[in-house]
Amino acid sequence: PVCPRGSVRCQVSLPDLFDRAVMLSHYIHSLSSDMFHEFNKQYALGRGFIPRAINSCHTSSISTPEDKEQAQQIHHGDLLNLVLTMLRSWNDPLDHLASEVHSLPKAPSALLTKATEVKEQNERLLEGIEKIVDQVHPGAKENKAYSVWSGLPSLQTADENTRLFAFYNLFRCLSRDSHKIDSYLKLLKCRIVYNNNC
Amino acid sequence: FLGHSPPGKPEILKCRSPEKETFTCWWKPGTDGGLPTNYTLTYHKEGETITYECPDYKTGGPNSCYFNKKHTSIWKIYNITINATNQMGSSSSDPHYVDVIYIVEPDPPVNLTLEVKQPEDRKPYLWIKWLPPTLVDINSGWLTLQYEIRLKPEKTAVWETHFAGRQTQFSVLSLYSGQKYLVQVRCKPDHGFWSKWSPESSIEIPSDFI
Amino acid sequence: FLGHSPPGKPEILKCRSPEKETFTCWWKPGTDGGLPTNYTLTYHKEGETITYECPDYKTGGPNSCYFNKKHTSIWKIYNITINATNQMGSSSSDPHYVDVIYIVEPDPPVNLTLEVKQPEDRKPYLWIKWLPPTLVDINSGWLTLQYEIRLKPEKTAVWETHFAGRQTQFSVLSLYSGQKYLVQVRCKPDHGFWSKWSPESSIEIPSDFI
Repeated sequence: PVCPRGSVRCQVSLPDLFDRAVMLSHYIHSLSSDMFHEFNKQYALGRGFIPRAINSCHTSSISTPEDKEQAQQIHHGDLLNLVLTMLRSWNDPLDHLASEVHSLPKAPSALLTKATEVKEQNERLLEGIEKIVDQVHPGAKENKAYSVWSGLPSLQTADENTRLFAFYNLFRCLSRDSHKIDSYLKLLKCRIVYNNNC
Repeated sequence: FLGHSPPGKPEILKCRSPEKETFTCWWKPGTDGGLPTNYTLTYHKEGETITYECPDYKTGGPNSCYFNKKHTSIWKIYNITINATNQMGSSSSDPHYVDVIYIVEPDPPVNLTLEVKQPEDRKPYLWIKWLPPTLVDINSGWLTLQYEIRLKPEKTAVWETHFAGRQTQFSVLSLYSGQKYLVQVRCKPDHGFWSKWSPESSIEIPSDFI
Repeated sequence: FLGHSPPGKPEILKCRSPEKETFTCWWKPGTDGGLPTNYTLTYHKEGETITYECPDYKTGGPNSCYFNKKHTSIWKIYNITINATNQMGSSSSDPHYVDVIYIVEPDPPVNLTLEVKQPEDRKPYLWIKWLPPTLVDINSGWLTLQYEIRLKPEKTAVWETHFAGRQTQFSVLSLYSGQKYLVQVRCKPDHGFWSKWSPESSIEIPSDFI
């Protein structure tokens, strides 16, 4: 039973919270990666966007571990807060992406549904990580930090090449950041819940 | 108010989620004490003191409450109570605790396909294939499903059931030749409830199927 | 230098990471212009202006460059070029952009073990077990693997495939008795490409396996 009679603290356990968070972060990256490749195939081939897009995510200013060893050296509280900061930094752009995607010429319906799905699931994952931080660090000072996104004007510009590049870069950064979040959460789950013995 | 009394104690029958994103609870009213009785569903979410009321009494049909995406959290346990009130008084159900992840009852599998296979080098067999219900994204691990199939000759009453584990295909080796068979499949998440059986598919087993 | 010319344009064939911690790139030389031709791999890393040279031309075999952990950054685009030089001149490949997260292709699983189980209370089944490839770090969670198995009676052509999710074991329920079965397994990282199939294992299914 979910809450055996007389159980004092009736709450979702930390292992269950992490299982759900990891399944959600995995799902969000799968969706984001699909969107990036679908957009790339339909709108970006041959436009030479890759070199222009290098190092231009709105979250580039957030210092993140670049490999396994670096990620493992970070205290889990700081890594959780890093995930929170990244998730919050995507709330605003995902809001706009879900509405602006409609403006793409012959936007495939799969892209539209996935953009809305990612927006909703990102909000859901954010709620879950806040809950995890509550359990792992009860009473910790709430971290409200996030990276501001100011890409809306270029998503709406009349110049097609600028606009397509803005979409390309957003999808590419979303795919990358969602992969980071997924990787960090899977590390944290194995570290905190399974004592590095997943 | 001769012969009238406060309402009897209502009881929550079950809560189900088709896909971990929404859920519905149903209840059974108690005795109404001979008076018009009004029912409300109220709930707390884990770690919160606020008491909420059911957001939608309609969508799930009579004596039900439907929680849409906005009102559904997979991160918190819901403590749900049904309250019955009439002019003589009121009564409440026992609290019912819900963790959305553990009340998933998926839709049945789809695209059930049957094929009699008669390879030269082996005995013939009935090959059964299906797909997970459309709402469910299997590859991401968001929901892992197990399956069960059942089949029977059309005119008989007893179904023969096979547990297929995580397979989405199954071969049945021993069948009566010359008979028309009915086949159904259902699924269940690791933590959750069996779906309903899929619609029946049928196939004629050739008379040389030995 | 009659009949001699600068080298033709080399081409990067493939880059692959077996465990999201290191990676290797292979290239195909162009024409050598009839002269001894030397090949170097140079690269830039996202957010840096420095041009690096391949740290290890040996480990990955001929025409390859191996980037060990120290030289591998995840979530950074590598802009890679192959340069061919001989006495008559030089030529370079088109730039090849690599992000390690998109080139993960593990080695096949190992220790594939088969066992026929015939419990009293249940139908017999073939129990298949394996281990993740040695290089991959599953324990820390850096990589999560999913598996797929396939099996078939030795003499038949068509494989029967089953997705096993994250388990490292699988039970197959309906099999032909008295046949020798071949089994293989492969794996895929949570985000990446399927490995090759493992070497085949085989097992005789007893004649009383019904």
